[in-house]
Amino acid sequence: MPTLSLMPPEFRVARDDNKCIKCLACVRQCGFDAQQYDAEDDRLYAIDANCVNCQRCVSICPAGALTIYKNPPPMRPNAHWTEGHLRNIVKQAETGGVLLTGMGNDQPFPTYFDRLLLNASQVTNPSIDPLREPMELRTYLGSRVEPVTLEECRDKTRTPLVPIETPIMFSAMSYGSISHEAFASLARAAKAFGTLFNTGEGGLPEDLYEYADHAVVQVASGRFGVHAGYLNAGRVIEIKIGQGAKPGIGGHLPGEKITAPVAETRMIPEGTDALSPAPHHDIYSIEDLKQLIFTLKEATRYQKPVSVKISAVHNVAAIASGIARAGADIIAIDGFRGGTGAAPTMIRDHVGIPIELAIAAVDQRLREEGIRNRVSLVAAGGFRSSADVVKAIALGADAVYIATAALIALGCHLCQKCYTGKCSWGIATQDPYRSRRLNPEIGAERLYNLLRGWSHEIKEMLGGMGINSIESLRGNRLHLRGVGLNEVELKLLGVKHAGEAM
Amino acid sequence: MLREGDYRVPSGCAISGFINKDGRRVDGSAIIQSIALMQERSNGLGGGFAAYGIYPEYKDYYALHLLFEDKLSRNLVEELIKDNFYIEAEDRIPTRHVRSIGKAPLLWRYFVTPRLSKIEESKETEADFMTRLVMRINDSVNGAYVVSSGKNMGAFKGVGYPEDIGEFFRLDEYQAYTWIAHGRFPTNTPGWWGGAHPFTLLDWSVVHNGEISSYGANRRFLEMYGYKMTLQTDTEVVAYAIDLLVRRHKLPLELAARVLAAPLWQVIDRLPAAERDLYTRLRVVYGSLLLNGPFSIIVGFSGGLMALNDRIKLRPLVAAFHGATLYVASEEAAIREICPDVERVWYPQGGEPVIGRLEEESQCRLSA
Amino acid sequence: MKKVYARPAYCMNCHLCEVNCIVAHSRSRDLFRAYKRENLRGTARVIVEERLPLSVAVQCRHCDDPRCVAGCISGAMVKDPETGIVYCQEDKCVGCWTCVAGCPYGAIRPGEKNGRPVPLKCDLCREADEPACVAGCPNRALVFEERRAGA
Amino acid sequence: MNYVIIGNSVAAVNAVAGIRDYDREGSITIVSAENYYAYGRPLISYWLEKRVQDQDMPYRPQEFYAQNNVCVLLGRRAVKLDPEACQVHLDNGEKLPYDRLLLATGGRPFVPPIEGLTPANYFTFINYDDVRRLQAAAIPGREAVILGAGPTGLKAMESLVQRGVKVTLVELADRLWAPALDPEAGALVAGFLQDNGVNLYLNDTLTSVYREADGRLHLELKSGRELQADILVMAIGVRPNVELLEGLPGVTINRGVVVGPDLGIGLPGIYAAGDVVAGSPPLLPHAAIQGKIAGRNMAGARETYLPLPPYNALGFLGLHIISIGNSVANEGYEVLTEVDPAALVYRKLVLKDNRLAGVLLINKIDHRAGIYRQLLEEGLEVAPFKDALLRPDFGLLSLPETIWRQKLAE
Repeated sequence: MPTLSLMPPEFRVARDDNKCIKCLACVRQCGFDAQQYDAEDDRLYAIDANCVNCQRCVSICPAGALTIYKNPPPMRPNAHWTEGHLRNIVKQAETGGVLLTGMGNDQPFPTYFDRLLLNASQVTNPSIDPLREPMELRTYLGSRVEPVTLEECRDKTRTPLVPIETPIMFSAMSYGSISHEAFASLARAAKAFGTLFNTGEGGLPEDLYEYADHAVVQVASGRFGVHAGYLNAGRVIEIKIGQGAKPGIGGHLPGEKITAPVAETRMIPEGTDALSPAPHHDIYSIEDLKQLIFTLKEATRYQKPVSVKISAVHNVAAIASGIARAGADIIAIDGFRGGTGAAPTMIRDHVGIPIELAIAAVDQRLREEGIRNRVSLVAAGGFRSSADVVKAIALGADAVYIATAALIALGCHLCQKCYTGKCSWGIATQDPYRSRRLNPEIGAERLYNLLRGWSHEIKEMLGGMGINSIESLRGNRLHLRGVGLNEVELKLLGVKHAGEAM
Repeated sequence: MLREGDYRVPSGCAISGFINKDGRRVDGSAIIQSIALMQERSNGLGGGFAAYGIYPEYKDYYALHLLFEDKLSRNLVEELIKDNFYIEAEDRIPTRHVRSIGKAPLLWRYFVTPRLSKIEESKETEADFMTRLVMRINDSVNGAYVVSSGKNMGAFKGVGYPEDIGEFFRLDEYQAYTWIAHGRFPTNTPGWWGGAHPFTLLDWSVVHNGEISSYGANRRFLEMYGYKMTLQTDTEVVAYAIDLLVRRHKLPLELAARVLAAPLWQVIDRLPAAERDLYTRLRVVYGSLLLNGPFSIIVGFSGGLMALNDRIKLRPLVAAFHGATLYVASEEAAIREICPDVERVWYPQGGEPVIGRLEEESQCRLSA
Repeated sequence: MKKVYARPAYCMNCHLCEVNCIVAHSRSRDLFRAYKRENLRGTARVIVEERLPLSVAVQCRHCDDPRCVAGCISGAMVKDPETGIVYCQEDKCVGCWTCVAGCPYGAIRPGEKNGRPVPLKCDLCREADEPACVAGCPNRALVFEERRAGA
Repeated sequence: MNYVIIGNSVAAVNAVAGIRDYDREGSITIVSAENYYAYGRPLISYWLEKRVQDQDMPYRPQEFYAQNNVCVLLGRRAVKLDPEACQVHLDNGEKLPYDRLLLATGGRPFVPPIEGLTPANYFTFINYDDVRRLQAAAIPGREAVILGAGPTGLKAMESLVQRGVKVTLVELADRLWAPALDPEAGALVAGFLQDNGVNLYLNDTLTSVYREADGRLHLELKSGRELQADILVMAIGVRPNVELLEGLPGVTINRGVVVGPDLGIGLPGIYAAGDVVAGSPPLLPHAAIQGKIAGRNMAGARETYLPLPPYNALGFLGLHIISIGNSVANEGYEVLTEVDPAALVYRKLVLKDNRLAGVLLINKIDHRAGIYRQLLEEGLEVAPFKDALLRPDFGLLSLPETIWRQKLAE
């Protein structure tokens, strides 16, 4: 390390001494040692360079005495040489390492959700008031084999479809990357609301098997925590091929996070790095995927729908078609805004495609091939609101996965330092001093509230469109209009421009 | 100006229909009288009828009712027909001059039977072959439109108030055991003769009052099965959905109705296990065919009639009995207008299909 | 009786229970006045003990046979027969601190208010529906509830 | 059931509460030699220095007696106990029948025979009347000699000093409060007193006293030292009031009355509590606890009093001391200390077989004192956390997890 860093602190912690009561809550709560107390002088002070602007101290301060400011850019950024680039270069000049980051792509690429608008009823058909009329969000996930015959209804060997009471599930976040408390919050909320959470690739802790009925149990390239009991306990099995934040990249959970319980759950030695290879080393082709799908189905006597999760990449439609034909019941597509606990910054910010376009393309392709009913389509990657959910479903998704939004509900302040394991909010950490800040009771309530709020909003939007069931929205792109989109974008999304009639 | 088929047309409407289950055939004056009563629900931009049992002499032939906007389209279509069918008979559909009806397109009918060689060549069932041909005409021949294509039935429709359309098509001269009628109030101009109701496919005919907000979802689902929505009307979607469910996927009409107007989950959840499983499966597999939004429809088919409301009954529908006759209409007055002494009148619940079928004996008699 | 129970699994060592306690037992009931004018810093009646990563708020258990009451030389410390709350009638206290030596939980500290001795101990915020420490605990590490003996 | 309680102090009042825990109906009669409702005896020094007023003296509010349906006979002395007839004879000749009787007669100051000593030239320091008398004499500028530097003498010293009286303490032992303070602690406290202008004569005692012509007292000590004083306070100890029991068959007197585990004295229906009990330290918490248990047992409970080690909190002139158990011990024990003479801090833990045997805390007393006392009483082995005992962050959490979890759940 050079003695002189060219990179001044990004943030500045300002304390209003008129307000500060010196209760030291900030000192005790800062996960990054930015807040300090000098007992001899009875003085509080901040080490700005350590501050990551996670806002924990600001939130906890009973006196409201703290504010965190962003320092002016250290150099002289311009439209081309942005502050981010400058800081990254300096950091790498000092460390020589690969830039790491957490959470989702934060670069100013277009967000198509923000260029899509929804429809509503006026005069010719009534809008429906969800407070007075039933409004149905229940969604079934799995392969919908048609036609329906009276005989097959009695066939018990058929893989059951999985109902969720709202088309929103919690996306994969592994135990190890997030704390047991955060993981348990997701599990509890999923069960309470009647939806699913996703174990991610780190297995399911023994004490949470009571929630397995609401779990999507993931099988990833590291195969951590995968055993027959795990597969059979879950409601859905998901083969993780890719992740939107880091398509084509494996995972690396450092040994510090492999505490004893994490190690036990993952079935690896305590303190060893958990490495997920970039590919599954038994899947080098679509035929191999098919084999794994049917291996998992055999292992669970065809009682569990199998999902395959891929990141949205350029050829996503064809890949999805192949996956559908390989026997998957569900295809989950993770867009380039999808989050992560740790990813190389360059990969996160520059690989993959927007989920809106991916969903539109996949849905269209599967319909053209007449196999859309064979799979459920789950969209993931940066869903910020119920409106995003509604738009994704109108574009063709059956349901969506949310993770970043869920973490924000749990307290995440998007400081993007998940990979340090120091999360001040008790989420992305295995340090018990930090993780116990997240009481799963409260966490589950907050997640439940989020689902409740979003679901209610979805009902309002559906009612406004004059429909009272989510399946009437699925792929119903007539309820979408683009604004400020060019011909190609409109065509890819399969929507008309705002102002065009039905 | 764009017309039906170029963009989506929502519309409000009046519907009426009846079936004599004993097979007794009556002329069109009663149905005209009934639909005329509800003139307020129409705006003169479309009216139409479907009648079953009207061509006993050609009952084994597909009766193609066609409209052409010009000679050229007629030639193109006739060429297509001749390529694929034997034509047993053809004529201009008889009309009479009605002052309020403006310039009518060319209206022709052909009684045809498909060439076996062509069906074999296509490796399709006869019905699929017929369907595809109808779609092809509607889709690819500019200016031509197949108004109806079933056996021993026909649709008569055009721009105008329904009573004027009935007069124009001389419906008093046809004898049918089922009549259904439609008066249209499109919320987009202009009316186009092909765009009027009923909408038909093979034996199916559908009249419809309402607006189906799930149209986009329904349509994209049906497109997976090769249906082409040439008109972009809800009615078209209903007809194709029923065709898919009943003719192609062999569901009983009663269950097809439970797809179009699916019971709420809260109702399904309370059903006995076997039924629950069946209904769940219907909704899960055919969820995209749920007709969501306000509607009441009358579906005519060979030997029967079904009336159906959306599941939360956002549009009017009333049914009544008198003797062997089942009446359904948007308004009770439209029934009492032609049958003042109905024996029983009821308002079917949302999603509860009202189905009338020819009694077995008359079924035999009519098809003999 | 309803008591405050600590749930160490959720105690995040913020010590806000102490802050809320101090404010609730201040004259002004105002955070800034309590600390800056009444100088009540350090007078909380609940003490967060730290054995990091573990921490837990310790406060009076309101014993059935309270030692502090038995040992009180002035009769200031009493157990309310109705509510079961053990509290000190502060104007009777002479500051002998026998109560401090008596408390098996270490939940009483010698303190001072306006020049008079005050044993700093939890009174369950007698006047309020819910003790301030519980109401203000950001992580529900403190709960105010009735637990059956042995439960 | 008919309950009679002889005595009206802390043990008696707690016995009332104990009885009422089990019996809401029975009649309770208290025979009080003093003319006051119960007051905390240790308050007398505070009263004398005017930190406590008359209205704050009562140990329980007046309503206590009415609410508990207690009949109090003030200024009545029990003169004879007739266990055969189950009667108590009062000084007015009345005979009080009882079903259950509690002896809570307490103790009285021990005054040894000293040449020239008459009730007219000395004060005692044990009850309200004592300080009421003393109040008139304790005038600023006067001089007082207190014989005995135990808790009573020290509290008397404090109140007199606060009233502006110049005080000299005379103590027979080699240090102050010898049962609680070891020599080092004694020296520390002695220094503190001397800094506060108190004279202290150790290893010495009074041999004779006489009043001089000017009305002042002339005192001669064993060492030959002669002192002039206006006030003489005798504070060298307390003797249990066991007169009622003397000579009764079946009762064992060993200074106090010997009791069984249920606090019964061996005669049917008769119990004892407080300073009158043999072997019990004359300390208020002990009297209160015994009173409560005796009361409950009188009403039919079967509670056992396990003798409690002594513990005492004593403050004078701003110096606070807590002593628990055998706080003096050194030889043959493991001793942990924290000493800061400049700050007058002396903290000492006495261990025997890895269990706490004594605790002495001077001038740095905090909530941990109670935890130490509990550890000592429970005899919990402290080996696993011995190092933490005197650390500033010692607390409940320093104990084994199962124990603190259980305590927090209580």
